[in-house]
Amino acid sequence: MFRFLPEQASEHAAEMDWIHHWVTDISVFFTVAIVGAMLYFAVKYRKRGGVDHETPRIEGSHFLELVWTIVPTIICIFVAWEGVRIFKDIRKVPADALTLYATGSQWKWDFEYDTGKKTTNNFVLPVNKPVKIVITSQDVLHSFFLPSMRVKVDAVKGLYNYVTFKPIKTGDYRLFCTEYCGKDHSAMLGTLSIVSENEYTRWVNDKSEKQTSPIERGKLLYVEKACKSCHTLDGTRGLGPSWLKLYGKTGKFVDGASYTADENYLRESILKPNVHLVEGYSPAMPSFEGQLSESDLAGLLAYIKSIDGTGPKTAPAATTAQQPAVDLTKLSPAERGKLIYEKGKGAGAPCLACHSLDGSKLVGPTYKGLYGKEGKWADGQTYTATDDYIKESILNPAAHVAEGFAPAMPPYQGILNDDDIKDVIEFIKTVK
Amino acid sequence: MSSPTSSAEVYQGPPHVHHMDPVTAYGAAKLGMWLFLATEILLFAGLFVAFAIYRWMYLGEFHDASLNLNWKLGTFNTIVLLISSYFAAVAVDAAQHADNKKVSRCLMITIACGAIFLVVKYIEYSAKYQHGLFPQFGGPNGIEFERYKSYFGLYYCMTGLHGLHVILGMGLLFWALRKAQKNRFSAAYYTPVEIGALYWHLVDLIWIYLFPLLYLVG
Amino acid sequence: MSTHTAAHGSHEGQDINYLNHQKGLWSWLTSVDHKRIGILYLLSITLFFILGGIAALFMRTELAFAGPTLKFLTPQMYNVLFTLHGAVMIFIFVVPGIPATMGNFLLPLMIGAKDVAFPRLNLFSYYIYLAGALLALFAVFWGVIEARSLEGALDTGWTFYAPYSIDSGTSVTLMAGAAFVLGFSSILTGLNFVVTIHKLRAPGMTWGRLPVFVWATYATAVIQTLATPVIGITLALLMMERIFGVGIFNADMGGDPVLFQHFFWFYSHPVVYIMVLPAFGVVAEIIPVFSRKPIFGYRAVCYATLAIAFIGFTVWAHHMLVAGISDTSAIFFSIITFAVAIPTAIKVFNWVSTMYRGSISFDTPMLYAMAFVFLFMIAGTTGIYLATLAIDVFYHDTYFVVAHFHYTIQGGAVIGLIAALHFWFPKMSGKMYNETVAKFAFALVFIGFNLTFLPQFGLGMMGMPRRYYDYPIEFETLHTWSTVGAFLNGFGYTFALVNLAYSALFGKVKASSNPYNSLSLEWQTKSPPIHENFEEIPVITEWTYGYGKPLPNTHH
Amino acid sequence: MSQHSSHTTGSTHDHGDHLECGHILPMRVYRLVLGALLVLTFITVLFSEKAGVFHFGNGALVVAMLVASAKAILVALFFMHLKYENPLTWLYAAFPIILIGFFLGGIFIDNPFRIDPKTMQPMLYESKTTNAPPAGEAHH
Repeated sequence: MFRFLPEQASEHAAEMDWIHHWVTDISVFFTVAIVGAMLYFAVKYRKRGGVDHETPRIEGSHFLELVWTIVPTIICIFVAWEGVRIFKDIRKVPADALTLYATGSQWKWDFEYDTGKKTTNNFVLPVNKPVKIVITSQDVLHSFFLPSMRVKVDAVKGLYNYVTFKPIKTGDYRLFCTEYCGKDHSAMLGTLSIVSENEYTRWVNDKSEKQTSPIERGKLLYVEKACKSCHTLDGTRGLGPSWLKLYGKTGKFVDGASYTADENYLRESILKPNVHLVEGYSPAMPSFEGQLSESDLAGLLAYIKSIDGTGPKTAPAATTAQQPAVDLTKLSPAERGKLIYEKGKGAGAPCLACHSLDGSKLVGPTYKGLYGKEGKWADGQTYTATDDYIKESILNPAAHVAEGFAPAMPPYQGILNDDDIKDVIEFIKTVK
Repeated sequence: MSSPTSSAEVYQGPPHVHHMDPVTAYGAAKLGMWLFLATEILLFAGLFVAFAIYRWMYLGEFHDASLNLNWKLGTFNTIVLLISSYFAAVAVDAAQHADNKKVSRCLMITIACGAIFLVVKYIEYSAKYQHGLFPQFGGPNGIEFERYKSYFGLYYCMTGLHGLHVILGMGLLFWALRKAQKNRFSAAYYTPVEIGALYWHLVDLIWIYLFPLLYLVG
Repeated sequence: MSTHTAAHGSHEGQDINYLNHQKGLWSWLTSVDHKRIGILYLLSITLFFILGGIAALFMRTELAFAGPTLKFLTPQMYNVLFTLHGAVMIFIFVVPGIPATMGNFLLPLMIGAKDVAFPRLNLFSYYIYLAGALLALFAVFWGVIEARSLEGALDTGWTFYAPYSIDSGTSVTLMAGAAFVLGFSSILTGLNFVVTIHKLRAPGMTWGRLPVFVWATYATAVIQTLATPVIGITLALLMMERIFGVGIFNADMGGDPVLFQHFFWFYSHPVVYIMVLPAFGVVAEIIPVFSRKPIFGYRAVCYATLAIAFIGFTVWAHHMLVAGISDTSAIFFSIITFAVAIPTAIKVFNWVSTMYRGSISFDTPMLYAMAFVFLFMIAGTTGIYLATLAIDVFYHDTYFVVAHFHYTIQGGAVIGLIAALHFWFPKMSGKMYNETVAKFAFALVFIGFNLTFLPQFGLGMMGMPRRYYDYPIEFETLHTWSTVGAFLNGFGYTFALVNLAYSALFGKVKASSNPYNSLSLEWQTKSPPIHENFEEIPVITEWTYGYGKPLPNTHH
Repeated sequence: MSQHSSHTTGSTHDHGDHLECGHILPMRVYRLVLGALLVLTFITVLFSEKAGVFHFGNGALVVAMLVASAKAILVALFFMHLKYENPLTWLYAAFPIILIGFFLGGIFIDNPFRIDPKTMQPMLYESKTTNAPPAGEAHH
């Protein structure tokens, strides 16, 4: 009864769930038995006709009391024992375990691999290989929780804790922070992607971001973080101000105050975009707080400075450079959709800029459970997210805007062809 | 069904003026005081436990840190407190013999000892202050302070809290002293002296442990 | 004979009782009468119960749907809300809860004393409590004023975990001070009760004859006296940490943040028993009266109470099983924790078997008592999950804990308090409440409560972490249900309280001195009792639970 | 139950503590105790690491605590008359000590048994460990 636990994606999950389900069944049994007895007595011995009937002065029964002292004791000992036994298994670190370091800080998880590969919030592990994650914190308490892996431990400043497990299924799994850590505690989410051995090796050895100069790095981020979907480089007005000659430019905020686009201003508008809004723009930009490291920021600033009209005016070729060298035809439609979602296509920004997979609300609606979902448009009409609906909102998003969202999405008319859109829809269907 | 009979019989004894007779009142007051002492001990328990575990963790730092303390002053203060405690006990004895004069004499000495203790403590604190071994109001603290881990944090919390209790104890004894000067105490009634003395002995007890921990073994 | 006593009470001096023997607000604020002090506590905690409840409803509304639900409510404000909900409900409402209200009112009546051992100290501890509560409110206002927004009030969670509580810019120092003061009041009350029970029992009121509620209050009082100082020093150190940076919990100075949790839970686990043991006592008083049967296994129940209180001191770190403590201690504390389950189980079995072959009437107090048994079964069994090391690794800090905790504290302490209020209402006010409204309110509370927290077990199983302002979409349905339940629950409490308040003030139906034909001592005096409780100190010759037709082979 | 009637409280005979009254000791006792306390203080200083003449290294702690406890017991038994108190007072005098025992025990099975996951060896609480930068950077 009550089997709600998330899928068992680690080796020890099954064992752990076994004791969990055992306790569930025994608990249900006793609750039903005792409450049942209570209700039975209540009905059978109820006072009839407002007159008390004679009751025996039973003061107790040593036998019964012995029974219900001993039986729970035996059950408790068994459960405690099993709990400890399984806990010990969970904590045992295999010799061949792959080690990585996770550092919590308000409000993000930084990961570092033996290869020196660094990532934030989203990290990747090979399937069927035991792993040990050494966890600490830079500031307050955090807690590292991978529900599907059945592991959790607090991240404590000045102290190193660890979790160890062996993933047995590929796929994307949630990472939560479960120890309250301040304002954005509930936004301190991440994703663990379990992938095949070679995919992992390719990923973990790809240190592209380490060798690049700040400007190149900024260039990459401009695409990866999808700045390009809102900020043009040629001065044309996107959803946000163009970056052309942006640095050092002066202007007005909506509140009338004037600003100069110096480093601090840019830094703030990347991390806390909606604190000061530039006149004539809607507060559509998501905060990048926690998603960009210091060097990332430096790179972006350097890149923005470099857009002084002398450099390349179109989006850098980085986009295509990012495309993985795989034969698209070999991939399933959903996989191709995933690629478009992640990398974008041609001049089109990747969808991930505005649409999350984990249900969190970005600029646009999340893809999680989107397909077939019913909702309201800003104009009050209701819709169902069918193929046609999704296709329309990709090609001509302005037509109908879902309630609670800004009309921020650029049209993909002429960027994605029908096949691409089918792929994307296939991909969306897989995100449940 | 049976009928309630608990209050059936009626108490025949003397009518009650207070809600307790003197004997019960005395016992109650003393039990209450012992319970209160128990809470005081547990209040300090936290500090002792913290000291224990951090001393285990940072033996070196704690040892070096304790070298900054003047063990001579510490010993002097210990002796002062022991003597004060002695006179507190004698005061109770005097009260039991209804000798109010002697009670007030003893209590005065006890309070005086308490005052001496505080003065010495002040001297020690100011010496630490000279060496920058004090926490910064609103932090961050000086290197000197932080070098010894939480030793000086604990030192100030423990001795500070103890000092606070010395002051409270002096107040309590002063209250008893006033009563003694008004010849309130007799073999039948001397609760305030006894209560005050009990509290003062606790202050002494705690110092008995603080002294070696902080000054001698570190 | 009881009828005689009752009649006796109801005729002469009907109009002179503790409520009206002195008139005017001042006579109330300065009264050292344990009954009046109990009422003062009752009014104060009710006020804060309402405040905490409102905070909870705002939280539930925000959580009703994924994404920001209330436009004005920022994540930081949400953090403040759940912190205030916790701090107010725990420190200002539940901990004084039953002991300070029902305990104060009933203890001397039940043991046949004129008052508690130290009446003036009793009044003093009420004013300390009031000071602490006001200081807490001031802390909130101060934070709000400083930050020009609700975001500035306390945001650490009621647990004050370091290092966040050291860094937080909100009014932590003041709030810690408030909790410290409140703790002091708790200590003095507990101390007072322990001495009262030892020294002031009426002639013949042996330990073997005491009502279970007195045993429970005794155990509670011991915990209040001996556990509270530890939270005192913990909060004091936290304040020192914030003011002077003494570095005891500060990792930068080699302090160990986990040690703070040890300190905190060394008090805050026993405190759970401060909340729930008196409720056990209440249930053990109500079930026998409405079943016309003695409490089953009196001794077992009493000793189980003491056992729980004692073991409660030794299990604190099961709140920290994944907090980074050594595996050794995690294993140790997990195993010890199961020791609490056994006496608790004994109690439940005894309550239920008390009803066997009884003559059961379903007055509102009995309904609450039976609800208590059901809710506490769930609370207890889910406690087993959390005590089991391997399972706790998954459940720690998820909604499962939130639900378990609320089944224990709301389903236990609060339902117990409401049951007690209804049960002893005639004694306290001398009136009867409106039974129909009371039953309706009960239904709302019961349904609402379960609808609120059963879904949260589901959320916990799905891995929903606690203290989240927003959550991924898959958790939405259960959250919505939970919110609906919360509002039902709120309405239920409103009905119950309004009903009692109205009946107390404007009720027409006078209560006889012993409307339920109870045997325990407080019912043998007038309703409401006179200032001195009893005309003469009673002499006890019988066990409190001598209900039913004696069997040939009964002891006592 | 009539024999109870002469008492205002039932407590005194219910759990066998004799009738409450003060305990008068001869002055000599107090003087002796004070003497003993001063001697013990002298001893503990003698055995201490920095002031003392005998050195045991870590044994000093043990000696110091033993002596302190001896002093504490003297104060409690005679100055505080615990020796002549009823079992109840003994209980509430002992309870906090027991609790401190639990408290210390609970914490000393934690920190000393923690292991450093980087080495899987017992955790070393050196300044460098505790002030070390988070694993991420510390690691290379």
